[in-house]
Amino acid sequence: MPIFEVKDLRLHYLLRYGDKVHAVDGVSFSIEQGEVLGIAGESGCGKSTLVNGCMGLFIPPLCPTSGDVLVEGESLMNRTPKDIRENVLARKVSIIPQGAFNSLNPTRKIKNFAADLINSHEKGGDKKAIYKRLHDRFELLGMETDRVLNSYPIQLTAGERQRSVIGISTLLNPKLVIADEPTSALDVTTQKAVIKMIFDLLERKIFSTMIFITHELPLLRHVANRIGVMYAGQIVEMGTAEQIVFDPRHPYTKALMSSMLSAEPDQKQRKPVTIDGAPPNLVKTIAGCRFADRCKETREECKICKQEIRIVGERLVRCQYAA
Amino acid sequence: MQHKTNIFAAAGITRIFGHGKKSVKAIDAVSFTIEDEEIVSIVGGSGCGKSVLAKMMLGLIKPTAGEFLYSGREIKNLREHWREVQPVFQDPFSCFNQFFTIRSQLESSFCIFKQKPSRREVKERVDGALLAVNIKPNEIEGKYPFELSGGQMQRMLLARIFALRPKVLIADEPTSMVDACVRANILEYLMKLKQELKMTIIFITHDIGLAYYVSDRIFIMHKGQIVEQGSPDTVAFRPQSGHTLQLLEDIPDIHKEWIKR
Amino acid sequence: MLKKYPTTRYILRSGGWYFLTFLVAISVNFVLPRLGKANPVDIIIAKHGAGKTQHAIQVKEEGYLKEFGLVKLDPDGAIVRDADGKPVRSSLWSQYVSYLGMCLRGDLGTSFMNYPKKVSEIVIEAVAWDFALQLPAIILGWLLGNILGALAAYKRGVFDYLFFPLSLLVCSIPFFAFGMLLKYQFGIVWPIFPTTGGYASNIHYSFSWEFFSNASYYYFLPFMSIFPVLLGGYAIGMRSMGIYELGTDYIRYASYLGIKENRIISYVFRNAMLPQLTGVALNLGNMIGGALIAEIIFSYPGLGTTILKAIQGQDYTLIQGTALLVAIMIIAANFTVDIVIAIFDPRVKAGMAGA
Amino acid sequence: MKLLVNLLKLPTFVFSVGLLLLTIFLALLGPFFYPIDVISKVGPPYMAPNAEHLLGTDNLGVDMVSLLIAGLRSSLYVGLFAGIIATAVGTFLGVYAGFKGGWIDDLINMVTNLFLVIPTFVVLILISASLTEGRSLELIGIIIGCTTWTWTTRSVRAQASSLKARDHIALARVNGAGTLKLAMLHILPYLLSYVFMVFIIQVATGVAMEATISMIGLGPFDTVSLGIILESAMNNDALNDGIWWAFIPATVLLTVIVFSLYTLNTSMETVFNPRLRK
Repeated sequence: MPIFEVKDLRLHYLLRYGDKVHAVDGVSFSIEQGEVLGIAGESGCGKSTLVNGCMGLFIPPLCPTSGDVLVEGESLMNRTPKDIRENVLARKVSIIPQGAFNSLNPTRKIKNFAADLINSHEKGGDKKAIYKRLHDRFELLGMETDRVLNSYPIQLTAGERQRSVIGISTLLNPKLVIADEPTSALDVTTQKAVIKMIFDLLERKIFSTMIFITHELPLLRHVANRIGVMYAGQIVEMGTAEQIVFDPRHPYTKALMSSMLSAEPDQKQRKPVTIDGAPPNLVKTIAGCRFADRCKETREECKICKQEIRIVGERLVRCQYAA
Repeated sequence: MQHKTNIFAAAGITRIFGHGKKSVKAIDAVSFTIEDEEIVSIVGGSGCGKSVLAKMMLGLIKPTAGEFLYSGREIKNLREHWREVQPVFQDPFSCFNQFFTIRSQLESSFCIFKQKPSRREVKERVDGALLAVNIKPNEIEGKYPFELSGGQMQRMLLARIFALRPKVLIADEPTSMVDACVRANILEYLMKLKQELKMTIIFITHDIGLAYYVSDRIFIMHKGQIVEQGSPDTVAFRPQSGHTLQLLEDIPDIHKEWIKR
Repeated sequence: MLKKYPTTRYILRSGGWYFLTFLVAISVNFVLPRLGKANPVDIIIAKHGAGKTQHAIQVKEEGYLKEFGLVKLDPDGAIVRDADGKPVRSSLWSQYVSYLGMCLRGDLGTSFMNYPKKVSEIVIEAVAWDFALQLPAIILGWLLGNILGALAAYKRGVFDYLFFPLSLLVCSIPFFAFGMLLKYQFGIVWPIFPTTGGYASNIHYSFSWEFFSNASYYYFLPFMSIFPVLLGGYAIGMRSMGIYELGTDYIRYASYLGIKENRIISYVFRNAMLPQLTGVALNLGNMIGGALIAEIIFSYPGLGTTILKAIQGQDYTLIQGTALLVAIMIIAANFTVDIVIAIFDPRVKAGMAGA
Repeated sequence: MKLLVNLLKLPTFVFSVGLLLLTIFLALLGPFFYPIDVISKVGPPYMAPNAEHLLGTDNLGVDMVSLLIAGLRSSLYVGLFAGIIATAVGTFLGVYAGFKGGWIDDLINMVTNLFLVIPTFVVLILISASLTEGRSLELIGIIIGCTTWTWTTRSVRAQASSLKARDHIALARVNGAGTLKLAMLHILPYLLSYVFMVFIIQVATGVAMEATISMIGLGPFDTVSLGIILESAMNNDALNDGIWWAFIPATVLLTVIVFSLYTLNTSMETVFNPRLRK
């Protein structure tokens, strides 16, 4: 039985005058224990909305239209915010937020902020025991634990704050961790150090299953077992990392892969492909394929008939002409 | 080959911020020369001093030690300097004033010249520049900056350079805030500027892949020092300095082993 | 030595700064009344001098001139006289220096109206009453206002919909107008509370329980005319700060982690409270000004009533004395707020350690 | 333009503008509908309100309604006058300090903090006490304006210095714009909405401060203002004799002005602030 499952999830934002933005429109996937699913896509494709959905956080103006989200078979839909907060958040599903380096309370020491998390989910526990537990966990993060635990966020470097957030988010050994662009603002060297630390936590079984969200496909190649490419609120292609990176089938994934530039001998000759235009406005419902007007291989039918996800070359593709 | 004039010449320049115990050496005894009509990339992690160097080339900050010359002489009069050296900034959204239309801001860029060209010529040059970044002039007619997307805004910054036609362009991380698929466009325009308008371009970035594709020479910077200089192939495939090697290894390249699992 | 204790260094530095402000306050106090052409003593003499013999007036005038330090004195204190016996006026600068000396020694000169009484005596007594009225009103108003403001920011719903316009209305009524309404409603239409004075005339000033119970009976209306307006002001400030804090990344992260609701409210309260503290210090001056006037409605024996009598009686030394006292009260309040911020706000402390 | 449309959708904005316009309408056009006569006595002192004189008479027997309208006019006038001075001085110093930076910024900051600590109220007493001759409305307005600019300077400076770091200033500078052009075209438009909100608060403070000084007898000479009405009500013990029309209408008017200005400010804050901070 998969540890985490999303069944045909539809989410929309309620705007002021009754129109709805269907930010997530029929997303389905399931993750097994110990698997890392990568989600890639341009800015504005609905990644962050999907994150709120996966955590059961349906705070207005975001509301679910239909579909289901299951953690270990237990649905997160239509449950009271209190119930979600006590039983799901940080214990079953936890998040490493985007821009993690300013997500720490500036007026509280790291140890107190972490202790708040523990006290919110577990009864009692004296200060000493909690500090010991924090100390052991922060030892794994490769930092001077005592200095970090006793300092304010303002006294730490961006890298240290990033690691502390990862430490806090995974404190209660959640079943699933969602990392929302955890390294986008860091430079290459720090990025590699943070990813190495995440692998280390995975190996020590602090947490086993992860959804890793970023717009850089090469990073996902090394981090994720399977990758789902999202465009305008839908998954357009879903397959193993090798399939997506080395043998993309959906025109959008192909364009994404070929617009990557890396220091390789034949790079000079291989002109990078560009995608003009911008993602469609999601207020109006779109009949045909949402990528039709930007796609290089677009045909008449693309604009008319609805594109269903189908199996092509052992992976899921949402394009009827994909070979 | 006709003798190339030196656009920038730096001899042992240093820049220190702060004083006493708190001082930080942003640029540490750096020497280099940049000739005419070439694209030079400056690559390095955050905090390596590349943006400080960019500001120095624009004349916004002076070195605390050493000699920094622009075509043979110190940068004295900023207005004159900016007639030949123009920047492109990193964040397209905060680059334009939200209260004026795009076109009026592009046209007001011509105030930098001693005598501003005639209105008709300014309009022509701006229209020509817009076409160069394949945006049809009527697309942005009467439009305000907040009505355009990030990619379009970045192209506006480049259109401004196509219109002004300076001798040197300092592009400070023009691609970092833009999605991957538009990134390649930006690089194309840089190369177009060099080929068609014989412009010298300084391209600042942290992504060595982009630098390899677009530049004639690459400087690798680490903690305020230039640790490696050379053609893209030597820097990418036969690096001498350990830092360059480290930089190359840290990039998640799809073909190479990145982190042992 | 100071490097190790950043907080003490910060407090000393701001202490020095406030002392400088205190000196400027004294100088402003000295310069402003002299802006007008008429010299204060001439006005007084013209007013009190009517109907007395020429000689008596002259003696009195010289007494005042000496009192005011307006005339040159030779070493043994006699007035230096010029050719035709008129006292030689001392230069403005020496007046200023003598005034400065007097203030630093705490001697604010003698009041004109009640002549033999020293200004400092009148003022000290009035300040005692003021502490009793102002301090609790400000502290209670601040605490309750912030709590209600934080709740309004967090709950938003019906509580905020009702509470916000009400507190906006209350805080836009000037103190004394609110005092008038209260006096009229609870003093005259329903005569529950006494409306004038600080205590019943038949009870004399003593520290007995009987005096206190009576005084608190008189105390209620002036207090109620200041307290709600302060509360409304602080609540609005805290509400907008609270709403701002709720939008920050760390609050969103805390809610993602499922941290308890009242713990998150305490985060909002704590982080919004510190800028609120600076807010308090900033407009303390205007608030105390307004509150003093509210005393006049109830002729509560505080500084406000003293100032009114001084102005009506053209009693310059008393006006200067009370104005200086109000300035000192506010400078002291700002200084205490600075210390509290230095101790409680890690961001400031970290900033200091770095500075 | 677009902003105005957003504003008009806000009920609080429409309510506060309506209330404000009502008071201004009453003040400016009052005399056309109701004969204003603040000199001649129309009845015995403190005559109860009757059909002819809706709010009776004051301690001298002058018609209260005309007193109120005249008082409203002068109070608004002083408030506006003080507001303009305080905002103008504050904005100029704020933008100059925020934009120039360096030691000028520290100097202006020091002076502002100094005046901020010394209470406006004390300065007012000292100045008014020494000006025994005609304290005209303009003079009172100037005094209030010159003592309340500190708050504006401090908040405008914070906004201006945060703007200085934005790229569009660097781009404008590289376009060859001089300091004046930079301040006028690139800093001020961003601050305009903020300065207007500060102006509203300053006008409200001006009106309230005028009433406060008049209460202690230092108000404008030989003219009527809401503060003067309240002062005469207090001095003639109108409260004890239950003459409500001597002070309640004046208090209501005073509160309405300040309340409508404060609501206007808060309603605009929801629309303007997030945009400015973007």
